[in-house]
Amino acid sequence: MSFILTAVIMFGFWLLLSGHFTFILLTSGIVASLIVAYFSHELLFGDIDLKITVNRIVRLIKYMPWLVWEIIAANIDIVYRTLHPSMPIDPEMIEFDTNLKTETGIAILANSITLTPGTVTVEAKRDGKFKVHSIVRGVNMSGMQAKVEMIEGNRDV
Amino acid sequence: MFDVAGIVVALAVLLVIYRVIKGPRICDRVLAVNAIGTKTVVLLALIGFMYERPQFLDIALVYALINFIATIAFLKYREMGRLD
Amino acid sequence: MALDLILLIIIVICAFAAVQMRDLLSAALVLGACSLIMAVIWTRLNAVDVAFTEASVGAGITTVLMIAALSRTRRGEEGGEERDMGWVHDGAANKRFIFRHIAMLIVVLVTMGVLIYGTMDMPDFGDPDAPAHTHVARRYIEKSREETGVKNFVTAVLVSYRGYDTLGETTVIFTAGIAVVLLLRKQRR
Amino acid sequence: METRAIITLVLLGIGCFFIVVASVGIIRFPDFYTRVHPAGKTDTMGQAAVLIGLAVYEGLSLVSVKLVIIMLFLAIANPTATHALAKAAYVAGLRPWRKGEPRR
Repeated sequence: MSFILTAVIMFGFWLLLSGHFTFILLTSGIVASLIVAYFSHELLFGDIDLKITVNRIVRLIKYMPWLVWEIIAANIDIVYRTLHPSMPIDPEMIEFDTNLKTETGIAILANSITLTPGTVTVEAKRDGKFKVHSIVRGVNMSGMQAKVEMIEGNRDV
Repeated sequence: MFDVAGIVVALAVLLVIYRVIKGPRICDRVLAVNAIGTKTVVLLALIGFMYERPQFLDIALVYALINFIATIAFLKYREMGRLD
Repeated sequence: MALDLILLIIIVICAFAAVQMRDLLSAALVLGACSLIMAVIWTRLNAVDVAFTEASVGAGITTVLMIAALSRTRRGEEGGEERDMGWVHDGAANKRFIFRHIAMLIVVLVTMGVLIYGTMDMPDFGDPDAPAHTHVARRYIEKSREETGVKNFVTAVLVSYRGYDTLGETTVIFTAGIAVVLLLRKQRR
Repeated sequence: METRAIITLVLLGIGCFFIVVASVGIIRFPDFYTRVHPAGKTDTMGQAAVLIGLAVYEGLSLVSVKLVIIMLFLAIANPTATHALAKAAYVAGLRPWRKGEPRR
């Protein structure tokens, strides 16, 4: 399963990069993507359950608009703090726990934290412990945490 | 339009070079080199459009990958003390 | 034009900083940044293949190789402190120091003069009547598309007209790579 | 000027502004952890704006798809790289800067 999926993705990428659709190039593309998929399909996917993954991707897409909005807010915040003459920053380290189980969930939360206002992930452990560097004191993370936990969907799957 | 944007991005690279040279720590330098890599990708895309030859994007794509790999290789060295 | 100027300034600053740095790891990183910018300049000159090579070899592999080499040796430069100071409280030594630097300056200036004198006979940049452009270049430009089927004629020259040359170069590089791998593997045991 | 060119112009302007501010932030902020903030966020935003601007200029084609893929890759790789850097610095024992300390 993961083998076929990897091969399809690789071939799509080949088509994207080449832009030529002659017979010989398409054939070599198929051969190359099959070889790559044979060697690396375990790296890219491992064992996956297609239904859960599709569910997660749908929820991830629903999460995106909110994330984009937060990114814009974060950048306006950074621009303000950078260009203000006296530089209003007061950094601190925060530690907190989450209930995230999967690596993907942890990676999404870590990147989201880095991209949203005032915070950068410093350490994200596999058991869901996070260390975050915040540029101002007293940032609340629970809203985003709940959103990412919903994407992962431990309760309803 | 693209020329002006290219010049602005190149000036931004020039600013970051200051941090690469000054440091003071090695992490600051890696951070700055990583930032330069991102700006270079943007610059390459802009140059491709300046010449109206968007095939240059392939190089930009390779750059984005290489930049990431170099940073990760460095971090691996810092964490393990060796690469292999 | 302004873009090229800024890029050149960045290159010079990077190269100077890389030579000046005492910390070798930082110097390797600055060189990586330098070749990133160099590849942008190659792209500006429309030399896409060279830019590709510069990006993957200069910025990617070289940096990783240098870090790998540093991980097996030491990070600092030997005798860094003494060379940094230069001045010692000793009249004769100071005189020798000044003399050595003036001699170096003269050698560098003479070399620069000779090189500039050498460029005076060269045709202008992009001159269509330059010898390099009148001999075979016209044929490459006009015919390479139909003769080889390659879009970019630098690529056509590299991998088609001079294909055996490139094959030889690639063989040399491949052999060197295998030799390096074998050597490193032996050391690990 | 047609609408698409204007959209491109606006996006390029926004992107260049954010890229320059990211550089200023990397220079101005007092220590490594605070410098991670502009490098991780503002740079990502700036490159995304510029590349989307170029994609709008190009219209729907293979080139714009490539631009979007580069943009997505950078948007994932850049925060990851800065996060890995911050972690390396933290593991190496770099102490964060507190308000009132001298710049480092």
